[in-house]
Amino acid sequence: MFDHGQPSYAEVNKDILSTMLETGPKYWMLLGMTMSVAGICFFMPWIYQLFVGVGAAGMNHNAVWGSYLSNFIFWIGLSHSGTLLSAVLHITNSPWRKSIYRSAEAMTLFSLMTAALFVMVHVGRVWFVHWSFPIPNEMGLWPNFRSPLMFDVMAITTYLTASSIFIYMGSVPDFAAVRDASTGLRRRLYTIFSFGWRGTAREWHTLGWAYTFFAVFVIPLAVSVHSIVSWDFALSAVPGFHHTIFAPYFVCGAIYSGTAGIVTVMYCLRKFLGFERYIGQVHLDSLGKLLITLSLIWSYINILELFTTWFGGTSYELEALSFRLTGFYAPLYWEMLIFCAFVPLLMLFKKIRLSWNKMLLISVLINIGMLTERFIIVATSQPRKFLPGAFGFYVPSWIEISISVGSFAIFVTLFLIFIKWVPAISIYEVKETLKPLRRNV
Amino acid sequence: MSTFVEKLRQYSKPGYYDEFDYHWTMTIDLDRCTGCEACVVACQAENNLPIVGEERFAQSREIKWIRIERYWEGEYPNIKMGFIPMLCQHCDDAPCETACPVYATYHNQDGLNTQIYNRCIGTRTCAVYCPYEVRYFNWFTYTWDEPLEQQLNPDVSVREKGVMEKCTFCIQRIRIAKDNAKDDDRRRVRDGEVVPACVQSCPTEAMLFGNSKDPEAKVSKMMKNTRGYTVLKDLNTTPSIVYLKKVHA
Amino acid sequence: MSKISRRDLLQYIGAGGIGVAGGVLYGEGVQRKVELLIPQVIPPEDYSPGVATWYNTVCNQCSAGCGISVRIREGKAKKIEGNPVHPVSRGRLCARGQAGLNVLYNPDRIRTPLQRADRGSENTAEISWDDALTTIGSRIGRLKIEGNAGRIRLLTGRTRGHLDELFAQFMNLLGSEHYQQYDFTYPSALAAANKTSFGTDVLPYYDIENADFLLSFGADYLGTWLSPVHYSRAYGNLRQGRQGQRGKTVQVEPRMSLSGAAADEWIAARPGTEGLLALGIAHVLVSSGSYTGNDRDEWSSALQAYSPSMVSAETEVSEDTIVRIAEEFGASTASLAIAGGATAAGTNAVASIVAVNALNHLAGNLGKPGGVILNSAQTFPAAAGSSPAGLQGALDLVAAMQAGDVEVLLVHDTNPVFSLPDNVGFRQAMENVPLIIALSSFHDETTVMADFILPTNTYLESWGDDVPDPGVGFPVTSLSQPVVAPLYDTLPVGDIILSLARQIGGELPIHMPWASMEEFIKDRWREEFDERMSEGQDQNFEAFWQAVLEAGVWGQPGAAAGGQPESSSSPTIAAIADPVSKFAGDETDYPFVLHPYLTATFLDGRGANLPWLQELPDPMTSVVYGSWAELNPVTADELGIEEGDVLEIESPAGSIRVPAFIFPAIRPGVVAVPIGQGHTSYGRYASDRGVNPIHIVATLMDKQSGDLAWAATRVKITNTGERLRIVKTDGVTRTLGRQILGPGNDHG
Amino acid sequence: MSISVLDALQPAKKPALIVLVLVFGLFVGAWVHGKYFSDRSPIQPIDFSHRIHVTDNEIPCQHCHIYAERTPVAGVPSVSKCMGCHNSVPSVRESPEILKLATYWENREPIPWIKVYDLPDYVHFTHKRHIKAGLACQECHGPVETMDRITRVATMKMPWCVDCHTEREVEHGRDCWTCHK
Repeated sequence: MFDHGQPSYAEVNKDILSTMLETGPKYWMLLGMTMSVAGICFFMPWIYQLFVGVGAAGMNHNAVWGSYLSNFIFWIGLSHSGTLLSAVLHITNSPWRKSIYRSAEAMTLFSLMTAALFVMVHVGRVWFVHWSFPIPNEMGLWPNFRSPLMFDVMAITTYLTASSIFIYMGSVPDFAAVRDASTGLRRRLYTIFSFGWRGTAREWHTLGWAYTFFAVFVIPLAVSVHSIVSWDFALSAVPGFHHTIFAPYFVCGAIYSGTAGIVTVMYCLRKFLGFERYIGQVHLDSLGKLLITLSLIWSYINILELFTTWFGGTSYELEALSFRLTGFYAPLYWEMLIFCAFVPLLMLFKKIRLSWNKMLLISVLINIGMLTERFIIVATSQPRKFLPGAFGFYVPSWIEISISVGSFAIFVTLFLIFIKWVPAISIYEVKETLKPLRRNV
Repeated sequence: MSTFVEKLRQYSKPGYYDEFDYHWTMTIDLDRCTGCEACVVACQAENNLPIVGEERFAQSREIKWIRIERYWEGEYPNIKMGFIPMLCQHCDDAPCETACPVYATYHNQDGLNTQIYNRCIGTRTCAVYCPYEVRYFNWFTYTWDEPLEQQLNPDVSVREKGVMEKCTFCIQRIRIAKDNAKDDDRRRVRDGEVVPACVQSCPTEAMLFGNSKDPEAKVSKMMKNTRGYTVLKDLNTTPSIVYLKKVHA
Repeated sequence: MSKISRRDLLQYIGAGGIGVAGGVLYGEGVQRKVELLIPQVIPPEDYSPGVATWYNTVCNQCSAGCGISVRIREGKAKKIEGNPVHPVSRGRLCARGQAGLNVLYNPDRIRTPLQRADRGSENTAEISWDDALTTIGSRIGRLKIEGNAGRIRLLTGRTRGHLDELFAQFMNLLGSEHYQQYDFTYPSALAAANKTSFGTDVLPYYDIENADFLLSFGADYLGTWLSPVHYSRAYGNLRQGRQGQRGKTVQVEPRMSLSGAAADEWIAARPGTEGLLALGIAHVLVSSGSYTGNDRDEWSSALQAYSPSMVSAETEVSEDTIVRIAEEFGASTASLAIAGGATAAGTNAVASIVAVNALNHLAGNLGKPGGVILNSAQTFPAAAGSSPAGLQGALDLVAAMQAGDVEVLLVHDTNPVFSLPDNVGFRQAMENVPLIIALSSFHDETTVMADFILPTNTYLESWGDDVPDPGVGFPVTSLSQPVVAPLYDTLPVGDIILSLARQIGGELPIHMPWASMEEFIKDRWREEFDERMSEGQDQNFEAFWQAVLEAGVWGQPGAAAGGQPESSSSPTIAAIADPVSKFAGDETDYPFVLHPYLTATFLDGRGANLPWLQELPDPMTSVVYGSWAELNPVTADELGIEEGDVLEIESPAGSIRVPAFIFPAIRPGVVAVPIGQGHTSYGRYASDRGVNPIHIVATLMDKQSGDLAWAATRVKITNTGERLRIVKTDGVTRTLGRQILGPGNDHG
Repeated sequence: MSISVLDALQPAKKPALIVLVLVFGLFVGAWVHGKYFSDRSPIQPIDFSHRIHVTDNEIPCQHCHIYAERTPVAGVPSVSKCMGCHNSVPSVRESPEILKLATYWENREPIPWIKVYDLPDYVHFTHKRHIKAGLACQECHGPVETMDRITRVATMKMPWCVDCHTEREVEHGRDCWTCHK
């Protein structure tokens, strides 16, 4: 379980809390950098777009959805493994979950927030976006509950709320640990955060019960969220969107990219926060196996999609497919296949699975592949719809590209802030995995 | 709860507007249509469509509620051109209507597919879902070079950036006709009293507009023509526009 | 509850105060901007806010003379529709006519009189009407006194009705014979040919509506030819207006026009041989015995040479096709042949049209429904000036200008600098004229050469009347009235002429005593009413005038259709000559035939400054905002040209650079370029956009009519290697088997 | 060792109270503005009194607002209309407000009345339909006959319209295209 020998309880506390309590200049530099990238690349173009209109992006009449939506799906997808994986592994009692789940859940939260931002960027009149919430209003108008976008709003807000509670609940004992290890204002704050946690048996019991309940509750939720996101597409008749396989396809892709994301985040935690003792090869190995499985499922669904399109044989679907496979964006399609279907097969070799650097590379490639997958779905289907006379073309504008880049900065910024406020590894659960020490009598 | 169930039944019945007075319908005879595009300009004048400029055209961001699509058949020298005016089909089973999260587009009691600009938040889902690609988005707030704005029709709202727009079957003309009918204490408008701008302008009289609920209306008779068909019928959108196939002599 | 200290209390009060202030400011901030409610000082009688009124007047966007209704709300023009009671438009209107609102509300209109220091430059100074008219009046007056009135010239576009009379009278009184018209679109050759065939050069009424078989040689009757709105309506009826009977149309032209696209059969004969094809068909009609007239032998001998085999070889139309069309043409009860477009723009245009007219003779359709119904020249208002004189007239004017015989040139409503070939040298010749006065609403290429620019009202702000040409078979006169108050400091062109007359003095004001165009027209109508129109009417003139104003048109549908058609076909037989057009340029050096064509949107370029028309996708190609050169896909393949490759099109007269467009319905060996773009100055929407193919047309002429043979130029094409994106709205122009144009197979 | 949440919150009590007071103040301010400073009753260029015209002189509404019954807009009377009557009312000819009117008339200038009832451009309201339906002017515009200076009595917001349409069961009166197009 531990690569460098088992730490003592005190060491665990010290190791993990030190990442919160001791802040070096490098951290501030990094935070400053990501914040300015987020400001310059994301918020400034967005403000510009708010003034001139969505026309600042590259979308047009033949492709009214563009990279904003594909980024939205990507971030929703990335959110998937965190909470889901954590919950699944919690119920199945996998011990290797314990040192990674906190960051994974944080990833869920922050990618959901980034995704929600993309909805704001996407819509034409963001200042009226609250109309899509079922808020009672004097006009007597309600949102349209038949709309898949409405399902989306419901699903995502529910998921966001549930994930937040889930991660918070799991952190309460750790907040108490922070409270006890600090003084002054921080102590006061964490007193509030920890809800006065004292560590009594009854408290532990209640936490355990509630946590398990939420774990069970979150799993179907996570599955439903991406199914519903996929229905945004699948419920339309657009060739390339209108597939019954879309819900499982999206869910599988989401978990896939999310798991790859966890590998990336783990690498960073290990590297930059010095968690070598807690995040070890056993995690890497397990995640690697999971990734291979997911990759195979993903490939299978892809083949299935191609097959049903070909077997259906309608001119609409075939035209959209041939545009996807051979048109302007074909290189992206093949790139996606290589990164998501073939490269992960390398993990069949244990040597590669256990190498941090190689796994980092593979995980990043998978996510690049998944980002392109989403882009391809959005960008190659719409311009090839039903009327050939309205066939068109879509290329993202620099504003869209900049906003996409900026969204990563937002995510990293949020994560950087997170590690200073919440222990990035669950202290008490890591302690649970330690072999009981002999008490000095 | 019971009212809810009742409503649900009422609205899930296909063609729930059967009990209403009107079902506005258009027929377009492709054997008469010459592709002259008089309708396109008529629509632009009537409905305050913006002048977008060459750059926007190059970006495929023009706004034309009615457009002529052209399709070649055959090769030189035995080549034929087929024109087809494409405008909002006001489908009875419109894909766009289910898509809008805020009910900016819905089916109204006259069988019309509405678009309420001031309710639209601009998700553009309706445009993605529309198989006919007749929904146009305001990528920018368009302005008119002075004094072109003096031409703007005061009966039609000028749209701002971020909202979707499309053919309304000239709802302002329908409203005026209904208004006149009410003045005369008539329950329904007469056949031919409502003429959308495109239909009015058509030099070859290819287009016909009326209430297909009225079996005596010209349009009801024209719809029964053996040449009649609806575009992309296999999608089951049940459009309110019936095209009459061009005769190939 | 702990005690609140004084200090705390103050803080709470402070916070509360800031809150209240913030709330008030917020309220102020979200408050709607104050809007004013401006009442009328004195309300006009026919005015109701919020309710539209319709005024009838006449369209001036082309020469067809459609009646229009303009929708006015709160004193502003909102929409133009066809006038339902007008016999030409019959309630319908084309795109160009509807875009008339863009003329009225064009941001580039000239708003005040201007004086220009150096020609061709943008430098103009505003000048008052008084100053401008005094200066010009004294210049003209001096010439008149000196007896040099012949050195004054008036050049206008196609002008009819009483404005024409006013121009003629003005020039007559000045003592100058030089009032002339130039209009690129005027069918001089058709008029000349009809004079030969039918004995009158008044354009006849082609009854397309009732025809069974319409054979069109190059005439784009649905887009640009003579009276497109009227013919479009007629076409609709020809197709589907009669129960169980669908008329057939055949179009002969090298590049498919709107009418070609509508036709059942499109025949791309070799350019310049369309007349020959007509003679071939005529030959079959006679030789097959389908024609049974008394003068069969004469026809037979005149058409002897034009056997199908010979014609087929020349025209590259198969013998079968010629025979088949001739049979159908002969067998139809009402068959009609018309000629226009490129057929009427060759060096043998008149011969070609005579050949087509021969078909009408042989079909025996003269004066019959579905045939050619002759119009008699209308007497009210009588045609006063000359009809547009084509290239010959322009060449004469240029020669006079070059020779220094022109002292003052008045230009109105015509743009010869744009619509004449470059090597006519109109612009250069203008340099020799000491004083050029433009009566114009826009800074077009001719106006920018003027020393004085007198801004005219647009037709929607002017009084006038018009006789539609071609007529509709019975006497019709339309009346046009201002539908809105003038937007700027402009005057109706008639008023300018009348003011000038007053300014010049002498006998002019005595013979032209009217204060305004309105008065002049009303005066003339009153005279006419007293003489003839009042017959059988019991109303007085004012009531009659009001009625005509409301209707926008006066007509006598019952009256005779005009002169009986020339029953004798001998003039036509006598006039049959070789109709094959000669081309400028050697076939080896210049392997392609240039086919410039009028577009339904811009016509000869006059519509290019209207944004709605610039944004109207071309009907056949969907291109907006620019020029293109159409090439057959096979030709393009051979030359390795793709869409968007910039081609250099060089004729013996010059060259243009224009992007290529692959067009599947054009004859190989022909390159077609639309007319209308390529303005160097004509407002923000038109200038510096595309190219003008008229500029490289060689100045060949049809000798008989003096008309420009604009379809008789050969060119060569070089791919410059540059690329220019053609802006178009079309995606893929094939249906890919989908259910779009008709109920096909069940899925796409 | 104190770990009570309440205790931890204790120091936050005062700032929280201040924020609360501030927020409360905001609402009070907005209310005060709406009550006393809003554009509901703007000062007009001429101190025209509907009370004098309607109650005292018993002039019916549509005598001046002539278009209300037959067009979408009610219309303000033209200056000539005002003068038409006031020329023949010598009793008030010298009053300062009437002199203002006379000045406008002499200069042939319109009177820049300030709009009290203003709708956004995307609302297409029609007076005609409402008058023909038998509504009294007062139902929307309030007791104008008692007002010296006109005051807006209704919000003119969508719920206000819709409530009435619902109450009166206007046929298809809740279809959006009734007013928005």
